[in-house]
Amino acid sequence: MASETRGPQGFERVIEAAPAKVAEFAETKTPVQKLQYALHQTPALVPLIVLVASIIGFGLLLGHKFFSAYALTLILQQVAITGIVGAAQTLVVMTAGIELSVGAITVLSSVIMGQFTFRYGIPAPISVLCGLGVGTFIGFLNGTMVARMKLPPFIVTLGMWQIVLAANFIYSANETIRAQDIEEKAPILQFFGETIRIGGAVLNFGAILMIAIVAVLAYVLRHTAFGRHVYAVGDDPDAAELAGVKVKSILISVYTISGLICGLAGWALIGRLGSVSPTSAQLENINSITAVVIGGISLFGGRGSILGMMFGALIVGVFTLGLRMYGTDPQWTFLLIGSLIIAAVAVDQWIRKAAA
Amino acid sequence: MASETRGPQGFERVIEAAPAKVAEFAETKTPVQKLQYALHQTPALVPLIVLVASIIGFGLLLGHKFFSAYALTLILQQVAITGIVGAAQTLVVMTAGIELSVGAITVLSSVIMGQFTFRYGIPAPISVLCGLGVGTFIGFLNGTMVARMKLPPFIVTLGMWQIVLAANFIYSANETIRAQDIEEKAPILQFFGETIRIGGAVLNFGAILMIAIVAVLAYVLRHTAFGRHVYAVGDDPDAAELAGVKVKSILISVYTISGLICGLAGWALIGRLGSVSPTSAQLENINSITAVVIGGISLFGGRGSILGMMFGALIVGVFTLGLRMYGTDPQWTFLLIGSLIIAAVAVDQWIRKAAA
Amino acid sequence: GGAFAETGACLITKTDTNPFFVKMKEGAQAEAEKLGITLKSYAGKVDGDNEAQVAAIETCIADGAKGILITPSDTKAIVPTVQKAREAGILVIALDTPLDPMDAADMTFATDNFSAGLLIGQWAKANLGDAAANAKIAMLDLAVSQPTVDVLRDQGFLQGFGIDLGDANKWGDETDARIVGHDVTAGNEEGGRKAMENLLAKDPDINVVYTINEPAAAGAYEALKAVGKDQGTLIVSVDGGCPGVKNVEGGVIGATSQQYPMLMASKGIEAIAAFAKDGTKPAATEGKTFFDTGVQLITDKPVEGVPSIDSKAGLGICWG
Amino acid sequence: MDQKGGGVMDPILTARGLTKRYGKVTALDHCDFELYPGEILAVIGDNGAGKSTLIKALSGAVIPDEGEIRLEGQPINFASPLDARAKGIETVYQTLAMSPALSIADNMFMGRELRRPGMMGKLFRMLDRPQMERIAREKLSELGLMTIQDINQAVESLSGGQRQGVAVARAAAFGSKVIILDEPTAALGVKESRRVLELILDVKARGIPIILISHNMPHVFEVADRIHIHRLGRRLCVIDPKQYTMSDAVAFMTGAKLPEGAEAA
Amino acid sequence: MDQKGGGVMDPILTARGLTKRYGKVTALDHCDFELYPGEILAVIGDNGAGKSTLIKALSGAVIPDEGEIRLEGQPINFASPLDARAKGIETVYQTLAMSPALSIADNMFMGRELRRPGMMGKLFRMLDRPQMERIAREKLSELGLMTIQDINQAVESLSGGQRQGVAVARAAAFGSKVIILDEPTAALGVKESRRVLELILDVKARGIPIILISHNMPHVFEVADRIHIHRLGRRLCVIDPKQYTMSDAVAFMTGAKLPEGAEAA
Ligand SMILES: Nc1ncnc2c1ncn2[C@@H]1O[C@H](COP(=O)(O)OP(=O)(O)OP(=O)(O)O)[C@@H](O)[C@H]1O
Ligand SMILES: Nc1ncnc2c1ncn2[C@@H]1O[C@H](COP(=O)(O)OP(=O)(O)OP(=O)(O)O)[C@@H](O)[C@H]1O
Ligand SMILES: O[C@@H]1[C@@H](O)[C@H](O)OC[C@H]1O
Ligand SMILES: [Mg+2]
Ligand SMILES: [Mg+2]
Repeated sequence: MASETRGPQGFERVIEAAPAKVAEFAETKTPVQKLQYALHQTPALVPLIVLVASIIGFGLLLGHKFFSAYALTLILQQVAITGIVGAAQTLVVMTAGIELSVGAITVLSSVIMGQFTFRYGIPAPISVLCGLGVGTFIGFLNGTMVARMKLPPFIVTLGMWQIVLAANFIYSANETIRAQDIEEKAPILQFFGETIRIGGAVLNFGAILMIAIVAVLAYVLRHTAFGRHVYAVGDDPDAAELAGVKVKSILISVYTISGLICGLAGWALIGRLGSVSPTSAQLENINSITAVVIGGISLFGGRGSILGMMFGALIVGVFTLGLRMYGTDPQWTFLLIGSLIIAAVAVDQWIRKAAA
Repeated sequence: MASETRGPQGFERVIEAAPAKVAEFAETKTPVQKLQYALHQTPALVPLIVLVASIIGFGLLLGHKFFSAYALTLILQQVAITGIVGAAQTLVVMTAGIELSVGAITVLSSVIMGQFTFRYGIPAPISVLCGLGVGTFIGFLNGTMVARMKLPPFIVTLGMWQIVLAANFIYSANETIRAQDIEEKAPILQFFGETIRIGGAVLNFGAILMIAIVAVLAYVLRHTAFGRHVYAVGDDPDAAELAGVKVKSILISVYTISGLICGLAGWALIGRLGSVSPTSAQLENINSITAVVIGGISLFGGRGSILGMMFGALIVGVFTLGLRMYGTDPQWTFLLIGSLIIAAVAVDQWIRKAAA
Repeated sequence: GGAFAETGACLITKTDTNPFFVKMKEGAQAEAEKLGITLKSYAGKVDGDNEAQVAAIETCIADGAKGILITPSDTKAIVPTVQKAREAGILVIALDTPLDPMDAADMTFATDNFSAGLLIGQWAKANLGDAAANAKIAMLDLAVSQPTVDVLRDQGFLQGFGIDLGDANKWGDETDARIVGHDVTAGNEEGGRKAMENLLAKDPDINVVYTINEPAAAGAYEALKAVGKDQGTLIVSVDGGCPGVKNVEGGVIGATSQQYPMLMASKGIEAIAAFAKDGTKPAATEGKTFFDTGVQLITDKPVEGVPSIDSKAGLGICWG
Repeated sequence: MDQKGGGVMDPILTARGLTKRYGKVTALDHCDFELYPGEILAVIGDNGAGKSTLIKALSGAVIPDEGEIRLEGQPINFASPLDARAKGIETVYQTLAMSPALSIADNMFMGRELRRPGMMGKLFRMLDRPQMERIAREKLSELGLMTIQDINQAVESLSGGQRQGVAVARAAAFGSKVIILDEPTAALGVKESRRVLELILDVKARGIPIILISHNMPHVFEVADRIHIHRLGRRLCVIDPKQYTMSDAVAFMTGAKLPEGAEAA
Repeated sequence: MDQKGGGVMDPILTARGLTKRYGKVTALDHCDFELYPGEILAVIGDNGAGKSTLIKALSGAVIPDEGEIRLEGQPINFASPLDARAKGIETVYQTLAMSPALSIADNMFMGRELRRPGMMGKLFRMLDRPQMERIAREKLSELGLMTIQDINQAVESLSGGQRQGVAVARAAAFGSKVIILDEPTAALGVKESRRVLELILDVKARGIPIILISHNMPHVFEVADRIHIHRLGRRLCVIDPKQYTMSDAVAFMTGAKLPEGAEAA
């Protein structure tokens, strides 16, 4: 059996002579191509461009009023809660999940901070910790159901949304705690409402908190193993599992951290409102998802950057304030924001395509 | 070069003698396994079981009041709109999309039917056609953006939701058209409010419309090429494209048909309310998604059956009516419905896993 | 349930997240317990959620209730369903918001939301005196869907302030230059703050703020405070809830129109009890087509020609 | 080197100057191509040489940036694989292109489902499932894949090799003008591979030309009439397997040796 | 047939009576298995015979319904592939198990990333990217995959063969006790396949035993010390490639011939 000799078959031997480099192609690098490459490598660049363009646009339309330090920092203040909740949302979306209960967790946490302090007389700092703890725990529950029971995130958090919101109303008896009472007895609850003024610019601690959370998560996602694992889980959980990622514990951590961030958002919410109001933050799930998507993060997971989310939130903020300053009727504003959402994503898609 | 003779290599020749059947395994079929197989083959069976169980449960709890022909047909009436909108939602979800504008399309269609008749004096049947046409057209717009511009369905329909809802408020000037006026001048608008009474049972045309739409779509999805293509697109659009499915035109058709169904839901809504109310149907997007998911349809597309959606809607209907009749406080009802959503999916998952 | 026929009643509110309705429910619950009536409560999920109210009425019919108390979300659209309930022999009473037509219900126990707005409008005008001619007004409304309370209060306020209403059935079509703009608040602190910020960015000289309710007013105040305009800006509101009255006391809100939801509710339950006993139906206030539970202006800065009580008195009776 | 495997006949499928770039990578670089009637043309080349991209361009799955494709002398512009299929070009992609959740029969007939005869089919567009299942079963048996236990089984529950078998059976059953196979035996066992080779020869006997991409030299040399050697995104040369050895072919495709003469394309 | 490829040594990895059912299908049917220190064990069998399921059970990716696995004599219960990896068992799955959107370097170091030295690494857990990229490049060059243009390229932009190369390089770089390769050359070109075979021999020379699943008989017979023939979900027999021909092996695995003697497992 001549054909059954062991060792390389005849035709396999000639490759020794082959050049080491095989399929390499000519590479040209025009400036346009460099830009395209940059857009590819830095997914947050596209929403940043849209953001800058819309600021310039409204600046031209509305003049110095809009282009003032005051108006621009006002936008930061207005998007702070959405931006913080959006950070929580981003983590979950990265894993190809979705978090519909973020708003509910946020408001329940703030209610707990307030009620614990005022109803039970617990020292405010401890109440804050309790509020953060409850947020974290709800996130943990979500994560457990998603990771261990393998229930779809949409449905887990849809159910949790209703549960937490109802619990919030039942527990708070829909009672608002007044800003004046808080100011007097537990000012620490309003900590994130403090502001720093630099000229006309008014930066509040809530906005700083948003920027800090985004910065930390951007670092974690990009530069730590945990971050890489989050991307891998979102990309293809089966592959990630086989490649040695602890998919379940990553998922649970992600939902848990996102619960904690929502708790922080609840705290910042008290700063923003002055008071503790159980009807707040109800639309933050939709707002945060909008920010995430305008920010270029794929709802299918594994792609995008958290900076994009922040720019996404700011884009909506710029448009809302810009349109209101322009004097657009609220109903029309609502309509235009709807169009903006679609347009922003269309532009994003278009730039990416042009860059592909 | 002995090893380079053409023709089968030596070792390849022996297979001629191999038996034709290769890797076949012993098959055992206990009754349990048969049930498991049935559950696998008929995804709607699981929600059906949950539905029957919950009817029996509330029947035992509430006695004849709940277990009456009247109450049971009342549930059908109450879920009719959600069921119809859910059918539209199902189609979209099958393609791995999501339709957040269904409720807005529904209410705008009904407003158009009413306003065209009463504001412009257009004959009611033509106004109905106009309403259906507008619904269909909005669906078509959604589909075009999803299929041609490749924008994510979540964001397209999120934007469209706001646009259509705002347009609805602006156009209707928030005016309700009264039932008495409609009854007098354009009774056809209330067509789906007609009822058939058989003993205590009250079946209205709206419920019959829901059943008819679900039946037709169940047939189409299961027994026509279009239906198979919808599944294929949801399963893996790239593979479907390569396998020769016109992915874009399937997507556009799906969103367009779902727009048409929402238009029908708008018509049925007038029947249900008697009047045309621009603030109705706002929660139908969440309701329909809830029905779809409790019905066992995967939000990742390509899996599930539309019958499941109908059972899902009925499950929510049974719980809502049952809890209300039991006298549960509204917030507790929301809380319990939230838990139900999670529980239903957990049971579904558990049965599927046991059956795997 | 008991062995003999017990009296069942339903309370259907627009939502059960608004403190106003929470109080209304408390009032109804307390009265029902007193009179031995079984009360079941229902609510829409959002203001304007008509279908939930339709489903609630259907449930009450199926449940064999004797009477229904309802604050209609859509005053016209709910009418045919109310009709069905009345045909089934159920007493239907509208609370807080009349049906359209008003006689679609057996009786209405309500405040007049338009006059609630009117009072604060008149007060604001009188308080400003001559400056009213150059006032800069921010209108913080409820929602883009413009439910009836939203329109009635807004237009009542403008009327009271002496501004031409245009179409009285909607807000936003007025042309008076004193109005800086309208924005929506969802009736809570969050919306109030953001709407206020938006309008301030448009015109920082705003000195009069109308708000749909007191939570929105509290939010607006925070926005004003943030830019150091909390002094010297008039905020007016509607509701008269205890936190709201405290805010009048604390100078956050200049004046608010107080309503009495608990009174509406307890009166409603009494009427159902009477109806169940011998079929008597409640009667309207003298000279009106409905039972007016009244509205009073609460302010610590009373003005000539507009009757008011002070915050102390208001706190004693907040929400009836 | 003998270019005209089909003698004096005109090529059925030709391409000139096909170019396709992906960002920084040029997957096809002014590539030429010819397929003659009735022949089996093998395409061989290193990993990443651009073979899959070439056949995707020919089958409408990728739209080339530059270049021209002709089918039977007519210039064509496929916008999608469906266009190519409508013209009788059937392709087994390297990724297989199956819908995992659908059954084997559904997948085989995807896009060309059979309808019931009579009213049910015409008016209600009802699928003829029994018929489709029968044919699917038949085609798989021909391939020796009878062992698939249930024709209604979802494709996702098949082993890698079984899936590949289904894809090949689908192409063989429907290709009328050209059949393109991108590594059809990569995941197949010894026996199953042989069956596919036999099937390829059967198809050829039916007069249908085949493009076969494969890394398996013995198989290529066994069935191919001509061998297109692909290197660095373009056709390096076309050789006649009867005149060249496997070693020559491998030497050309890896760059160990340069082909001489006019044939270098 | 010679069972003890490793002479008198004890097997490093053994399995007894492994069974795994998927619904109606029994993928593993009381399967036995042994791997000896330092050997290359090939596993061959028809498509769907259950080879991949077997190695998934050995590497923790699938939890068997029944049966026992021992590593160096100790019974083990892997709950996940991570457990197996922690014990030094490294696997290249047939599906490759890559995260498409992540870079080559990210994928190679998935689950065992390197951290910066000093504070940045300890406290801030910062990844040492330059180091990971350097090593990844090195490992790929060894495999002749230097042609990958950009080590930060996303894996999804690689050709099928390039991807497989990355997966093999990952396993070879990290396996310390056992390396399992499920059809590692299926999508590879002639040259790339040779490189993988050389790599396998290198690894063996380092004393690490290898399980190799392949449908390529010449390759199997070239490198294997023993051949485990899998049929109908279980081990049919184990043969010594020096004493049997490829034809024998193929005849056994396809059922054309029955192995005789005590070795039939
Ligand atoms: N969608 C894509 N995006 C980016 N690059 C791509 C894409 N498809 C292919 N490429 C690149 O184009 C080149 C050619 O790829 P192609 O798949 O055609 O190679 P091939 O010859 O089929 O290789 P193999 O034998 O491994 O299948 C490779 O360098 C690959 O990385
Ligand atoms: N996840 C699963 N669900 C259902 N059936 C499965 C699953 N995985 C494998 N099987 C079945 O188990 C049997 C063995 O599959 P396996 O992948 O182990 O075969 P294999 O020997 O590796 O085949 P190949 O050579 O084609 O890769 C096949 O019949 C397959 O259909
Ligand atoms: O009258 C009610 C009002 O007081 C509350 O604040 O909002 C809803 C209204 O119906
Ligand atoms: Mg290829
Ligand atoms: Mg396998």
